[in-house]
Amino acid sequence: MSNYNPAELTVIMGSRALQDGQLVFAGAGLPLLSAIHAQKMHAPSLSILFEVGGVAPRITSLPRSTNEARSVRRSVATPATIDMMLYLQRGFVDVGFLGGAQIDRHGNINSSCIGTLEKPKVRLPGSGGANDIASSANRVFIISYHEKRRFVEKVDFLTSPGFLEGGQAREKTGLMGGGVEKVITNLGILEFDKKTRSMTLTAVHPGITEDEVREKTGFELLVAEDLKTTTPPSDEELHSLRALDPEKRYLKAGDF
Amino acid sequence: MSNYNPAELTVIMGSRALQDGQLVFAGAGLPLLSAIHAQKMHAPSLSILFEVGGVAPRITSLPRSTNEARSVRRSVATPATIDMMLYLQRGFVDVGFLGGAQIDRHGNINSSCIGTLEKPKVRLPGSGGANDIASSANRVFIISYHEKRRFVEKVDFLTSPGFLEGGQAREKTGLMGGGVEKVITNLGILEFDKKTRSMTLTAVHPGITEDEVREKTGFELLVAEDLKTTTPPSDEELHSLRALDPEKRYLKAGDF
Amino acid sequence: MDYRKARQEIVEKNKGIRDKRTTLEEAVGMIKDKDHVAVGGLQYTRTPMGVLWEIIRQKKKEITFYKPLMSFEGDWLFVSGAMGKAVTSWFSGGVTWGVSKIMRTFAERDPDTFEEWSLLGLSLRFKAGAMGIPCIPTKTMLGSDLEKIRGLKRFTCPYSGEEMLLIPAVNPDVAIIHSQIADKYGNAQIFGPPCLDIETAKAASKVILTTEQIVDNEHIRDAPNSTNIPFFCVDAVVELPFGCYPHECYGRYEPAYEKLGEYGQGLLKAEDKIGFVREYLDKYFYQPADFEEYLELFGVRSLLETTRRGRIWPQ
Amino acid sequence: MDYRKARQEIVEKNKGIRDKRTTLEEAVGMIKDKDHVAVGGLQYTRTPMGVLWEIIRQKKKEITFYKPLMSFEGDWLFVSGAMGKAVTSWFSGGVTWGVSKIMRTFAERDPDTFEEWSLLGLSLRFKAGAMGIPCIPTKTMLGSDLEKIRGLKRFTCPYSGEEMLLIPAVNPDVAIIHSQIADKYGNAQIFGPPCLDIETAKAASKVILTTEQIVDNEHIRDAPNSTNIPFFCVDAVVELPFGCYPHECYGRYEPAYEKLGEYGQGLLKAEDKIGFVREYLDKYFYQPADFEEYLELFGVRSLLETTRRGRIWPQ
Repeated sequence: MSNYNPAELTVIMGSRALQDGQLVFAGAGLPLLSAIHAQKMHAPSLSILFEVGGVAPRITSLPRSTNEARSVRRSVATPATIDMMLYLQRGFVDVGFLGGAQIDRHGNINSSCIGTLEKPKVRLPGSGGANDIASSANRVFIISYHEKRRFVEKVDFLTSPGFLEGGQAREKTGLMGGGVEKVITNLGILEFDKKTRSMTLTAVHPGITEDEVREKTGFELLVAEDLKTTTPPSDEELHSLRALDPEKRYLKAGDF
Repeated sequence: MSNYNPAELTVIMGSRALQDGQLVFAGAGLPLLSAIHAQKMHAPSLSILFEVGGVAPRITSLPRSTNEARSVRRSVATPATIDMMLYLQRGFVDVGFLGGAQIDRHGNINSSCIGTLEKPKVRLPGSGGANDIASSANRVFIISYHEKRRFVEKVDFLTSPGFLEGGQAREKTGLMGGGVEKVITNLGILEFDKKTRSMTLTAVHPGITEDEVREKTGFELLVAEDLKTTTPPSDEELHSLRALDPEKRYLKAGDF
Repeated sequence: MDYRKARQEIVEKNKGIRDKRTTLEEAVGMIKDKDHVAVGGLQYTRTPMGVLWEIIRQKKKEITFYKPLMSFEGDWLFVSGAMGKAVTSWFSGGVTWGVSKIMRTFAERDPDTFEEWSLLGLSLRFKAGAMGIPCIPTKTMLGSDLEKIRGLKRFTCPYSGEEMLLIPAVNPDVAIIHSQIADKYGNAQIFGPPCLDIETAKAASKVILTTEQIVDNEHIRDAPNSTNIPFFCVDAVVELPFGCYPHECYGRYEPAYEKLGEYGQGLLKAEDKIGFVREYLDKYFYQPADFEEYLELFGVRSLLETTRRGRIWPQ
Repeated sequence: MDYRKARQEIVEKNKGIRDKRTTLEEAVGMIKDKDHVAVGGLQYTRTPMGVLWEIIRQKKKEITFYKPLMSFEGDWLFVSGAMGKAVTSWFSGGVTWGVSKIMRTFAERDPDTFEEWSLLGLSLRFKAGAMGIPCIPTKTMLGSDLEKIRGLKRFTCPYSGEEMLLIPAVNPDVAIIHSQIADKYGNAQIFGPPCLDIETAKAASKVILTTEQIVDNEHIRDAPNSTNIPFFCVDAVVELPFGCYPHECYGRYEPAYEKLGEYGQGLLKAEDKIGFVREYLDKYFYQPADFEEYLELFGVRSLLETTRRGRIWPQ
């Protein structure tokens, strides 16, 4: 029995994926916790950006949404939303975190609807800035709870581009952002095959088997030849993380 | 012998052409004096804009250029230069004042060079914002000293568009600003024939003859059938004007 | 609105620096049924709630509302009949209260009632409108289904050979905006992120401005760098303290989370969702005699508490 | 610079929030011969004169300089050999001193040394560069000879059918900017008109920032709305009081008109114009040991007098 829950594990894996000096778009919840955790652990000059208009805010109390005044307190600048989003297009945003209702084998994301848009089974909230991050961030990390209904063969609606149909499709369409670099889940880390751009399991978390991941993935899972096992969260990492969310608003056990 | 000089006369004619409630781009010198004079006489809610980034400044001391800090003192806003210029494109600027080294019969202006640009006889300072004002202001008033070498058949270089080749040429090229409405000189007022868009003398100043204007115009001058004579500056107008430039930096006798 | 018509409306506008103070009722009278109305702020931030409240009370119909991210106010606009279409990048009850069931009811019945753009895509529509150009190139939305459903045109830059999308400008009939301070002429100073308010103010034919506080024009001239929206964009100025309530106004008050929660939780639990919203509208929108009576429903304790949490500057 | 290369330079940039204070000498060392350099301010306003001064001292060659309106500093850049080309909308000695004879000498000999755009046209080049797009549509310059000599492409908007010009983006190698205050990370606050400085800072691969005063980061965070240029755009920060001299810095000091007049009148009278400028360069640029010795040449009386006329805020 591990001394951490899936949410804590995933946040710490997200934190480790970040590097010092980066500019990061991180939405409320697990992505924001990853970014703040990285700042405390190993990336003191990493800065967080919020779509609404916050640059390098001091986050003293976790916001419910990153679009509130509370989230931009003590920023060094409070630009207009469009200027924040244009930093993406210009190449300033090193990392964008995304999640979605459906993610397919090429890292495409659906946050618009289940079913077709003409006859939706469920209309979802929509892109927000997700499409823009997926289009133009220098790299995207998807953070997601790993379940079969979420990891699908093909998204019902392509809200945010991963590698589109795979191969060189993304580059050919003219997109300049780097696309999805990592998918970080509670089961492992998935990356994309250089040639086919298909999602490939490159690491499992301690105690997780390849089969377990396969079972919870809705498409034929590729597995790296040198499949690794991630290093479990250290006590220091866990201690530092739990201090950020003492009320366990986001770091609850169970799914996330 | 009149009790005013050509500069004073021209400024007052410029002032009279302005209406209350307008937004006016007015460069240093005679145009700016016209705009401030109009505010004092009959247009209290008229506002002045400066390219550098000044909205409705309080002009207490005449600036040497409208691009200086002194000219934007006590503005209600100090936008970026591009935002000032985009107000033109969006249709916010009711009047722009222009002058130039050469003005042709269709109101096109040259402020770039005498001779050809490849082999210039005289390289001039260039457009600044003049092309943008001519392209997009809702109407343009040209203020100029009237002399043959300035009012030419065809400009050597078309820096700022009037009615281009005349007729519907301006509209056809896609321009949306209104073009030149009036040319205000020390000799009279010239407007443009609705059909041919050729410069037409519509009024002479008191004591000026049609022939005198013709003689100082370098192209075949059209004259309105109902040629008017302007009302001479009133004492009140002159008194108000002279208070604006007590050192006579711009309101000197002679040319301007 | 047609590009040339949008410009012509600005050309013909009276741009005089004159007193534009009026009542909320008269200001909202400028909005017509079926107008296109851009709403300032973003999600819970600086929503011009007072104007939305009055729009609903005046029983406006079938307005197309534009908002970067839409929250509970979208529910109220839909159910009241004021909103015929929401043009937005995101429409939900809020992060804490999940997907809006009201949005789902409307959009699943008639998908055209929720026109989705990416946030940058929608922002660029206003930017182009504000710049006086009919379209603008971008890389965003390339290759996505959003590109397809919006019917966007591709474009190859003749200088670089780059493949781009063209985003069409939008010029709404009216923009509604709430600022912390403004003078009686409409010179508005926004603190905290200005969201898309500057772009929408310049893109729209008319602007209705509500403000926490009308200040003297000399105060504006003391700090002209802080003026985001100049007077000549603005057509009506209404002083309306707590004008974003129960949403927030940066530096003044935070959202009334408990009150939003009452609505959000109530909606989640209600069997008849539409009926629940109708009752909410009746209590909060139709019954109060004026905006201050509306604020009374939240109560002094809520106003003070949200102010305590939200205030930044000594006031 | 090529569109993709310009983006890639930003992608690869270290965007850490870190101390970037350095000397004027080291900062200017980032600029290479033949670079494209965008100069902040406009005409006499907020010219980053200290950086231009050091560029001339370091004997940089054949740089393409971009400036919205160019004044006497253009003379100095031409005659020193630092400037191979001026890209601007207007190049003169100043309203009071007439057309620059130095510009005439260079541009009449080789017209390519003065590349003329309209002010909005040039502004849009930077705006497009800042937005990360390769070109942008406009109505300005349509039908003029400027359209022709710049070889601009026409474009029909596919949504509106409007005839437009396309302005190509520009992404300079370096932007040089002077602000009233900044912190050591490069968060810059400009007061008075920001001119095109925000656009150029975002469009350029690198930014050298000089500032009247380096302030604590907490002071920036107290008023984040006033930050025009965020730290991640900036690569070097140099505290340089009177860094625009003899030009002006809004709210701090006016231009040293008398000193500009000495140069302007001197040039008008001189028979050997180039020789006159060479002497001026020798005295003001090459001889001084450092920037403070340069300021000594203007003298305390001039610094105090221009401050007295230019200051706005209690300091």
